This record gives sequence, structure tokens and C-alpha cells, in this order.
Amino acid sequence: MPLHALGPVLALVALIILGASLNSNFLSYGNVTNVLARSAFIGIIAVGMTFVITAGGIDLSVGSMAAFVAGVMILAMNAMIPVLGVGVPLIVAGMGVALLAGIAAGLINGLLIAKVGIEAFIVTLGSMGIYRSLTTWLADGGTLSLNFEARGFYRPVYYDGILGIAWPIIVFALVAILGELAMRKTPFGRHCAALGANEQVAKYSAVKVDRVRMATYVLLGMLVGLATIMYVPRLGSASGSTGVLWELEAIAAVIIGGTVLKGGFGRVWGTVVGVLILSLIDNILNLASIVSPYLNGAIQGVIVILAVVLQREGKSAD
Amino acid sequence: MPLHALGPVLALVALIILGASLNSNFLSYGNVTNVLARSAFIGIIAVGMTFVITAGGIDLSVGSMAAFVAGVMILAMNAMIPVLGVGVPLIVAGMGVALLAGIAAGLINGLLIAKVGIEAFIVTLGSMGIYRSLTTWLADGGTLSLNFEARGFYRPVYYDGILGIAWPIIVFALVAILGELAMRKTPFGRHCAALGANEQVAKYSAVKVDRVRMATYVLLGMLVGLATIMYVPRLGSASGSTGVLWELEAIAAVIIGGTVLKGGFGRVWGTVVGVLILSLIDNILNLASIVSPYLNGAIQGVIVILAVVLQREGKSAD
Amino acid sequence: QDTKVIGVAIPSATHGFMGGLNYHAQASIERLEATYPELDFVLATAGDAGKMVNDIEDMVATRNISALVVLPFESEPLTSPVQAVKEQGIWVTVVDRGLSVEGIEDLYVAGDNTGFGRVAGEYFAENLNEGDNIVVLRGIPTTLDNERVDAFTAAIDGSGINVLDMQHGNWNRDDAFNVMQDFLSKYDDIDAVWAADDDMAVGVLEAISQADRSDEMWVVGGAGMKEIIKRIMDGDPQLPVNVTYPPAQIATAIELTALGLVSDTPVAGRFIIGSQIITPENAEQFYFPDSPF
Amino acid sequence: MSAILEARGVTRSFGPIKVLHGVDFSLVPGEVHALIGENGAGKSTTMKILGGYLSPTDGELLLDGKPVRFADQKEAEEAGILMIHQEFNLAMQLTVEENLFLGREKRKGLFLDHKAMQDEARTLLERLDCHIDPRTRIRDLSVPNRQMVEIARAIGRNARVLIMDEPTAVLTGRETDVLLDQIERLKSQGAAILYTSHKLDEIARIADRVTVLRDGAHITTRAAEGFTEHAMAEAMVGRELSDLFPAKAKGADDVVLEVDGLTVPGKVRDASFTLRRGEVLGFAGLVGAGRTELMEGIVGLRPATGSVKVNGKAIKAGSVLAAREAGLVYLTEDRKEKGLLLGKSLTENLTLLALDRFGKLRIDKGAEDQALTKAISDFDIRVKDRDMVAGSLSGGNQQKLLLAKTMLAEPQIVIIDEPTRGIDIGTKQQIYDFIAALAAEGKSVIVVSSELPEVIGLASRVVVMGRGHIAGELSGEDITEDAILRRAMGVGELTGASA
Ligand SMILES: Nc1ncnc2c1ncn2[C@@H]1O[C@H](COP(=O)(O)OP(=O)(O)OP(=O)(O)O)[C@@H](O)[C@H]1O
Ligand SMILES: Nc1ncnc2c1ncn2[C@@H]1O[C@H](COP(=O)(O)OP(=O)(O)OP(=O)(O)O)[C@@H](O)[C@H]1O
Ligand SMILES: [Mg+2]
Ligand SMILES: [Mg+2]
Repeated sequence: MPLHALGPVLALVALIILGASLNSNFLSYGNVTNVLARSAFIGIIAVGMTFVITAGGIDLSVGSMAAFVAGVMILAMNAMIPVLGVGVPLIVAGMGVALLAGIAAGLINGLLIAKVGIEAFIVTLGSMGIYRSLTTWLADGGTLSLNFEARGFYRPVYYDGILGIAWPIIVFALVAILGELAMRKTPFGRHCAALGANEQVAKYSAVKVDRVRMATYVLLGMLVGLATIMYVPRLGSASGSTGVLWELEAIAAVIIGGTVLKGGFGRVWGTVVGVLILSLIDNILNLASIVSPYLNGAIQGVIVILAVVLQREGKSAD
Repeated sequence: MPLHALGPVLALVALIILGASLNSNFLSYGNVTNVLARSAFIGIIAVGMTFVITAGGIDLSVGSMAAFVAGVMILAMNAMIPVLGVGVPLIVAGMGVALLAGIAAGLINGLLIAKVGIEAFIVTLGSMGIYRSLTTWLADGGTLSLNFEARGFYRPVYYDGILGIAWPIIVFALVAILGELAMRKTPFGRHCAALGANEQVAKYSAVKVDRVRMATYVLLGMLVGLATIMYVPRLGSASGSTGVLWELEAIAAVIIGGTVLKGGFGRVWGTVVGVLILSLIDNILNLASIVSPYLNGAIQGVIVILAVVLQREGKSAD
Repeated sequence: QDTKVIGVAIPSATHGFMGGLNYHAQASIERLEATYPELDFVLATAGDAGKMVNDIEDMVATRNISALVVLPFESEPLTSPVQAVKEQGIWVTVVDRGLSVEGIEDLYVAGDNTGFGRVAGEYFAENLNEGDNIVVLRGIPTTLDNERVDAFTAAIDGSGINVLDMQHGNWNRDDAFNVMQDFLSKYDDIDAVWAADDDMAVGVLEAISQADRSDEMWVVGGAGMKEIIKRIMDGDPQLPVNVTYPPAQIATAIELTALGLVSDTPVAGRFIIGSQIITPENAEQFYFPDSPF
Repeated sequence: MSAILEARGVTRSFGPIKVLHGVDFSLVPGEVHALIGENGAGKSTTMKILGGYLSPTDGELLLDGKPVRFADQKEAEEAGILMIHQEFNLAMQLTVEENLFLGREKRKGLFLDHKAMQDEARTLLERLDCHIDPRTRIRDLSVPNRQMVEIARAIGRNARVLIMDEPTAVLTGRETDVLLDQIERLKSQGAAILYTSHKLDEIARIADRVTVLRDGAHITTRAAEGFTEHAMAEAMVGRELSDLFPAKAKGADDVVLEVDGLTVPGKVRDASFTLRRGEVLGFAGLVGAGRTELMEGIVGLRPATGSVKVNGKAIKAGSVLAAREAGLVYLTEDRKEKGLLLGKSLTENLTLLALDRFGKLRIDKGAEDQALTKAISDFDIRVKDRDMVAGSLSGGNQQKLLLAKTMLAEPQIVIIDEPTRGIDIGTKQQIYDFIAALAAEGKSVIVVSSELPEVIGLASRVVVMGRGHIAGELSGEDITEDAILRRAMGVGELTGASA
């Protein structure tokens, strides 16, 4: 592997060293679990985003889609309690609703982009507004809350795990591994890259261009559903401000990880590193409390740029 | 001109008809002036964004850059009052500061992108965070306000005009006309399009690729400065929430106008139409009050998508 | 002597009121750190509920906080995480927005949102006649905004005042300016505006003065921004009154929490800082020229 | 033998413009059928119709005697029809292996079978005597190697009908030989091959039958036996052709370009040579000799060390613009990736290099329009519609446009890399005349070409490169194929000593 491909990893290692030197609890089990578990939402979404971007697309709607899916899931679960009672069936049904809602939302984006042929940026900018405002509307301007009892029952899905590893971490890891495999080892991954690199060539090579493109958005929608399944038990509620700016964070993670914004080349493991970098920056800022909180955004910005500078080191050489 | 190039114009006309039919004041002098004048900030910025995108770039930092430039301008003007007194020299000095700050900010983005070779998305995502948080920090979390007397003196720059046309409208129109000329009639415009279409070809055709790319960001920075000069006299203040999401609005206007997101083709007049469409949607929603305000975002989203559908009509034909 | 750490989690300074709140939080932390060397503070600001939960988790996991002062970004999502903090034996002070389950917090310090809407509504009901028209600018769609608006509506109920329109100005000057411009185009007769927030009031006033209709209507904002208080003090007819919703409540909360940690003073309980009406007569006592808000 | 694939009265229009007027011919198993014609005659269009990439506007295709309509290329491929495109059809960011198997990946269960694909890729490439790593990205390959990948992709799929659109345009003699051997092999296995090339000697070598197109119309189909190259050329062009190469100009004595110790890291070592006023200097070498890199280093397109002097004055390193201002321009061999903006209009392409001549502040559209008119007539660009995009021109006409673009900069010294790639014989002659005329006017020309006859026929002096350095120089009577090849392969000193 060329050295500069390791750029994001170097940035990650540097952050870990920095964190450990600032606070002795940084590498504690608790903190590591916290950081990994909370990375899971953006992480799961960012894995899907990697495919979309690799195939030459973009999706700005994921954050508000997550809010909308969470809202729908909560409403559905609350409505089903009289029928199913609070228990495993309710949770499973809720999960099913979330996945279906995610898939449906992704399908709509995909259809408009691949079949109707509208610029992905515009479609997803539009659907971003639509889902955000539908969520606010569903919540009547306030917050949609999961029934308190159901929430207590559902909570362990975020907070518990097996062998001391929290569920969100396990799910994120699985998604990342499957994503990496899909990108590198399956025809689908190749077709995404080919489509992003040169649509014409892909078409001439009998790649079903429209179908692949649509599949990337559906996959992303499904992963947004999955992320929501992990999100709802954490906060038990959804509102118009849920998932604000997730899209930017997910896209940033993808690009920091080395995927090319204009498509043609994607790297799922890089995305995972990118997500961890972004989470760690926040975590370290909380650990350090060295500066005015007003400047947190500036420090984040600088670190994000630096993480990518490391990676582009090799560029001038060729 | 091919019919579908007129798509955004059709959408604009449809909105105007809709507005006029919903409210008799819609076409009144006052309302038209309001809509045009408030479009000016985003409009001036979006003209610059058209060049950046045409040349294959992107700039996410413009909104927070505007806030930062406004903050710097206000602080500088307040500081200069003891020296210059309140009068034309103060205003001119303030304008100079705004333009210089904008140019400097654009230059930094441009250097990092063109010379250091970092992905534009990441650089400007980073600087977006940086400027936003510097502004909050400068304002100490609150609002930076221009000295009351100076503001009274400066106010007419937003509210007055000549021949009944407000200054922001005049400036916006000038910027748009110059931008359109620059895009279509000058070597710079050609070079931007060539660079965005195929960087290699541009390089082999003796185009100073780095310099052109940098120039697009500097131009955009300067226009952000100019937009700020029009913005500050309006409310006389700036805070961390000034210009939030302007970047998205500017980019959306550019794309709605028919410029290609991946670069290679840009249309300044289209951008102007795009900006007007976006402003009108807000205006009409306020004038109509037919729906729950919670759903405004959804309606906006739908209209934005529709505006672009009109434009892409011709696509399936080829 | 052990140093004790107090964690403070508040929303970031995205609009004027929160800016003031941030200012008061930082100022009181500086003051207390100087007064009590045995106290350390962690201040985290969040742009959404998820980030606020992250911040609280980080404080617990890595900074061993003994007390948490939190102004929940939203009530519902913060309830279980704060409950989990409480279960670890950490002192919890909740500010402004209550949690959705009663009895979690040790100390509750809050402004009065219902009162905020009601006091304003009562002023409108008393000072307008039947058939008078008003427009309302709402904040960012949240539960809190709903509470205020509901209380306002209830207070003017039966007074015969017409609410012509309500739109979201998102507690933002520019948005409020645009919305007010459009209200002015749309309605020929407006007698008063409830801007519900002083940042929005600034935008509203500009729009009115641009339309040259300053004599036609008055404006009531809220939360006591210093520029607005100044104008009330000066007897501006356009700004007859204001309603308090003090950003300094966070300072009260932090100070009480600190006091509880370093001494035996009993500080638990509920402190509701009622919303008062600011009139030209009493404005002086609400004027803090050094605050950024 | 009965035909596998047959075209009957096939026509095709693009918008209002008709480019094929009723073409009919047939392909039978075990034959090589050559399609020849001038640039823009409609060869590629015909081939794309047969390959399922375009649909005919009118007329019909018969597969095994039955009428077919291919909905898309995939259907044609399923019927055993494969095509090698004139313009590369490769995804630049993907690797060789990924491109070779795109759309028909081999799998093991759910996953890709990387090993099988890499092995097969290697085998295929080796069969073509092309030694590149299947894991290389296409964009890191030289143009000829890209073409070999393109060929490997097609021959790896056991086609019944193989359509080859100018596969040798970018190849040197050696690779051409390898390819022609492969064609023989496929033919003996019963495949039908439709082949086009502007190198008529190849046609004479391998074709069994020849179909001539002119201006989209079918002129004749006849056996290749007894169809001489000269007769083919005249049938294509429709007029008498004189000698291909003009008289050589000797050049003056003053040196206009002096390259000294130029090194392009990793590609070219320590190259030095001079160019005189009014001279045509040839550069010969095998694929990968580094000629392109050397030239790109000279004009500032690649980081290089060493000195480049134009008229005795050193030019600023690394600046294409400085080189151009000094009167030195380079015409790339990679017209699709580096030469033309395929999605842009003819005018925008034509004037891009010399844009400052059309106004520093405001582009003079009228002057641009005149320039286009002049370029179209000077370079005989077959343009059906002046508003078309460059990518819609036929391959040869794109090359002419590129040439016109370069010449518009009015260079004193022009370096032309593969000047006549894909250009028909009639136009070739015009270009050769043009090069000679340039030299006669006192301009200097460097011709980098993989076609030895071209170098020999044009240049009064030839620099031979091998493996990244200058391996020798020949002039006058010494310029022979044999002498060039010996030096290129590093055995040049033997003959050099005996001469
Ligand atoms: N997409 C298109 N739109 C418009 N015209 C086209 C298009 N494709 C090809 N043409 C025109 O059709 C004609 C035939 O082109 P074609 O590529 O078949 O020529 P060719 O015989 O292959 O020439 P060459 O030897 O230069 O490759 C040309 O005039 C070309 O400009
Ligand atoms: N963009 C590139 N990146 C990496 N290697 C390259 C690139 N272009 C060419 N090469 C390699 O450089 C060497 C020389 O390239 P090239 O084949 O173009 O030489 P050349 O002498 O110009 O040959 P020709 O002109 O016949 O193509 C080859 O080994 C080739 O694979
Ligand atoms: Mg052709
Ligand atoms: Mg070469």
C-alpha cells in the first residue's frame, strides 16, 4: 500500500496519542466504548455514503432521513403497543418499520436520480428539506417520544452488548466489514467504482448503470434505517433537530478516508477511520477543556484539514 | 437556445404567476424590492460560486466567511470611529476592510486547494468551521453590533438607492452582468470551463491551472466581502448565526440554474434565476400561509426538485 | 484536598439568548474557579441533543465529575442519559428545560416559559382593543416554543384580538426581518407584533422602519437584550415593554451547585425565576451593559 | 459460406444529419473483412451499429440470416459480437484487471474470484506479448498499453464476430505484428473479423475482403486479392493520389532549440539534442522508450531537470505557457484525455491554446468563428454541423482539430507526438505537405512517431530513443528502418561502427 494511503491512519494514531497524553482516562474501557458506540450512527451511514460517492453520487438527505425514520419508527411503535404489548415483538416490529422506511426513502431518492435523471445534489437537497419538515410536522413542532416503558425495554440495544462490547459497536463493525468486502470483493463494488469513474464505459461494459446507481441509494437508505435502530434506544425520541448536519459529517468522513468526491474510487476502511477521527476530535475537545468552547469549531476545522494534508503528501510527486 | 435550457426560467415564471394569484401585493413595488434586495447577498455570492463550481471546485465556507467578514468589518469600523469619525471615510474604510478580508479568506482557501492540493470539500468544510467559530469567539457568543451612529449613517446603503432601485439590487445586477460577461466572453471564463471539464486538457493547453483555480476562490471571497458590505447596513450586526446555510443556498441556486456540479459548464444567468427562485419560494410561503408552517421546508424541497425536473426534461431524449 | 469537577453542558451560542447564556456560564465559571481553588469545571457546548449526550458521557467517563449542570438541548432525549448520570451518584442540576421524568435532578433552576408567553399575552390583552390585529414570530420549532406560544394564545383568548399570522423567525434576526417584511406586504393593518425574542425584535423593527410604518404598531420582544432594554428605558413608544427570561439563570445554577459541593449549605430544590414584565419604570434594574446579550 | 452478420441498407442520422446512406455488406465465418474509407466516411458508425452500440435509423441487420435488432450492446455481446473501440473505452481510475472483466466478473460464490481473474488477465496480456501488471491502473499506462488492454478485453471473450475499429492506430510495428498474428489465430478458429485501419499495408496483409465507404455510402466490396494499396487509397479518396511524402527540407544552420541534459525522473535520463531552423527532426523508438515523457519534460508538462533553450534563451521550467510564449508547443499523443475537451464545441477547443490571441479581456467571437472556418478548410476537417461538440467528430477529424488547435498558436517550434494517428491516407498526405511547408517557412518541427515510414519519409534527421535515453542519431541516407530498430533495441553501435 502506498504510504500516503495511510494518511488517515496516521492522523488517527496522532489523535489517539494526543488524547492519551491529555487524560489518563482516555484509553479506559468506558471512554473507548463511548466513543465507538456513538460513532456507530454516523459510521453506519458513512459506509453507505461511501458507495454512493464512489458511484459518483451524493446524498445530502441522510441526516433528516434519519430523523424522519426515527419519527416514523417511534410513532409506529407507540401505535403498536396496544396490539403487541411491550416486548421483543414490538422491538422487532419497530426495527422492521425503520428498515422499510429507510429503504423506501432511499428508493425514492434513487428513482429520482437514476430514472428521472435529476442531479443527485438537488434531489437530496430537496428530500433533506422534505424529511426534516415532515418530522417537525409529525412532532407538531416538538419531540416525538417513545412510550416510556417501551423505551426502558429497548434501551439495552444501545447500552448493552455481548462480551462487554456494546451492540452499536458490534453492528458498526459488521457493517464496516461487510461494506469493505462488498466494495473490494463483489461485482457490485466494482460496478460502483466503474460507474463513478466513467459512466459511459460502465454502460458499454454491460453494467446496469441505472440499477447500480439506484442500489447505492437504497443501500444507503437501508443503512440509515439501521443506524436509526441503534439511535432510538439511546435517546428514545426524535425531533426536527435530530440528525442535523449528519450528512456533512458522513460525507466528510468518507472524503477524509480517501474516497474520491467525484467518484471512481472508494475505500470503506478509510471511511471508518474518518468517522473515528471525527468522533475523537469531539471527545478530545471535551477531555482537554483548554480553550474557549467558542473555538471548538475552529480546532475541529484545523484538524480535519490536517488529517487530509497527511494523506495528500504524496500528491506533488506524481 | 435548446428548450430545456429555459427550464429554470419556466420555473421562475410559474412561481411568479403563482405568487401573483395568491396575493395581490405580490407584484407591488414594495414586495418586489424586498425580494430582490434580500436575494442580493446570496445572489452575489452565488455568482462567485458559479465560477468555483464551473472550474470543478466547491466552497462550503461562504456562509461562515460572510459572518466572519461582517464581524471583522464591524469591529474595524467601531475601532476606527475615534480616528475617522462617522462619515463617508469610515464607510469607505469599512468597505475596504470587508473586501480585503474576503479576498484574504478566499486566498487561503485557494492556496490550500490549488497549491497544497487538498480536496476542496475538506478545505472549505474546515474553514467553514473555523470562520464560524472565530465569529462566535469575536462576538463572545453574542452579537457584534456596529456603533449606533455609524449604523444610522450606513443604513441607506441597504435601504436607499437611485431611481427607486435599492442599492443591493443595483449591485447584484451589476455583479450578475459582469459575471455573465466574464463567464461567456473572457478567457478567464473559458479557462474555468476547460479546467472543470478536463484538467489535463487544460494543462496541456497552456492554461495556468493552479492560478485559474485559485482565482475562482479569490473571486468568490471578494464577492463574499461585497455581499457583506450590503449585509451589514441592513441590521448593523453579525453573530455566530449570521449566514448559516448560505453555502447550501448558494450552491443550490447555482445547480438549479443549470451549472454542472462536477464542473465544465457554468451559466451565470441561470444562477441568478436560481437565486430568485429560492427567494420567491420563501416569499410566497410567507404571503400565502396556506399550510402549516412546519411544512414550509417540504414545500421548498418539492419546488426545488420540480424546478430542476423542468430543466432536465430533454434528458431522456438523448 | 481533593479537587472536585463540575461538568456544565449547555447548547451552543446559536442565537442571542444562548449567546447570553454561554457568556454567563463562562463568566460564572471563571469567577468560581478563582474563588474556590478546589473546584474544576468542564464546559461543553452542543449543537444538537446527540452531541450533548456525548459530552455528558465524556465528562463522566474521563473527567470524574462530581456534579453536572445541564441545560437540556431537548427534554425527551436527555432524560435517560441524565438519569444514568444520576444513578452513578453524581449531583445533577437541571436548568431551564425540565426533564420528562420528574424527580431526577437534585436542583432545578429555570425560567418560566409558560409565564413568558402569558405575561406577554396579558400585556397585549390589556393594551389592545377588540378587533385589533397582531402578527406573531415564532422561534425554532421546539417544545419550548410551543409552550410559550400556547400560553400567549391562552392569555389573549377572549380579548377579541386577531392573530393575523404566525411564522417561524427561528430566533434569528435575518429570518425575522424577512418574515416581517412579508407580513408588512401582506397586511395593511397591523397594530402590534409579538416577536417573542429580542433578536427577532431587532429584525422586526428594521423591517417596520423600512416600510415607514413605525407609528402604526408596537413590538414586544423577550429575554431582555441590553439594546432593547436601553430603548425601553429611553421610553421608545415602539417598544413599550419586554418580558424577562434571564440568561443569567445558568450562573445561578452553577453557583448554587458549587456552593453545595464546597459547603454544607442545602441547595436542593426548585428555583423558578418567574418572567417579569420590563417597563420603562423598572428597566434600569435589568440593564447589564457589559453582557454580550 | 453463409453470413453470420449482415447489414442491409443500413442508414443512420444524428439529428437532421445523415451520416450513413444505405450500407450493405456481410461477414462470413473465418474471414477478415476490412472496412476502409476516409475520416468521417462512417466506418466507426457502421461498426457501432453492428456491435449494438447504436441503432440504425433505417435498414436491417441479419444475424445468421434472421433479422435482429439489438436493444443494447449487451444483447449483441450475448450473440457473440464484440467490438474494440477506436476511442478508448476504459475506466481510467480502474485497474487493468477490473477493466478487462468489467460487467462479466468471475465469482466464487458471492465474491469475486480475484485470483482467477488476475491469472486470466495475465494470460491474455501475455498472449499479446504485453507485460504489464493487471493491478496497474489504466491512467498509469502508456497509450499503446491501454490499447493492448482494450484488445485483450475483446479477444478474451471468444467472440464469433470481432469488430476492430483502428486497433493499431496507436501501436508500433512490433505490437501490430502480435495483434495481426492473433487475428490470424482467431480467424482460423472460425471467427469473423471486421477490421478497419488507415494503415493500408495491414489491410493488404490480413484482409480477405474489403469494403470501401465514402461519405457514408457503400462504394464497393471486393476480394482483397489483387486490390493494391494504391488502388485502395484511390477508391477511398475518389481521386488520383500522388507521392505520399513531400521533398525533405534541409534546414538552416542556426539552432532554435537546444535541450541539454534533460532528465525526467523515472522516465528519461540525460537527454540532449538540438533542432535547427526549418528542420524536421524525427524521434523514433519502441513503445515505452520515453519519447513522450521527454517531450512533455521539454515543454514543462512534467517536472524535469536540465536546460531547454529556445533561440539561445533558457525558458522557465515547468510552465507550458512560458514555452508557448517562447514559440514552443507540443501536440499530445493522447487526444481523448489530454488533447480535446470532448464535450465542448469545436470553437472552444480550437482556440483554447491560443486564446490570448483572441483578446486579452474580451474574446472576439467573430475572430474565433473565422478561425474555425479557416481551420476547417486548411485541415480539411469534415464537419457536418459547426455547433457540434468535438466528441461527435470522427476520430480522424478529431486529430485534425487537435492539429489545427496547436497550429493556431503559430509556433516557431512544434513537437507533434504521433501526428497522423487515425488519419486517412489522403489527409495524411495533406498533413505531410503541411509539415514540409512549415519547415519551408522556417519553422522547425519535431515528429515523434511510431510509424517508421513516417519518420523516415519526413525527417532529415532522426533521434532514436531506447529505454529512457537517447540511443543514437541518424541523418540523410543513414535513416533506414533497420538502423533505427537496431539503435532502439540497443544494438545500434554495430552498424554505426561499420558505416
Ligand atoms: N454522436 C454524433 N453526433 C453527430 N455526428 C456524429 C456523431 N457520431 C459521428 N458523427 C458523424 O458521423 C460521421 C461518421 O463518423 P465515423 O466516426 O463513423 O467516421 P469514421 O469513418 O470512423 O472516421 P475516422 O476514420 O476518422 O475514424 C462523421 O461526420 C461524424 O462527425
Ligand atoms: N502517466 C503515467 N504514469 C506512469 N507511468 C507512465 C505514464 N505514462 C507512461 N508511463 C510509462 O512510461 C514509460 C514510457 O511511456 P510511453 O510508452 O508513452 O513512451 P514513449 O516513448 O512515448 O512511447 P510511445 O510514444 O511509443 O507511446 C512506459 O513504461 C509507460 O508505461
Ligand atoms: Mg472512426
Ligand atoms: Mg508516446
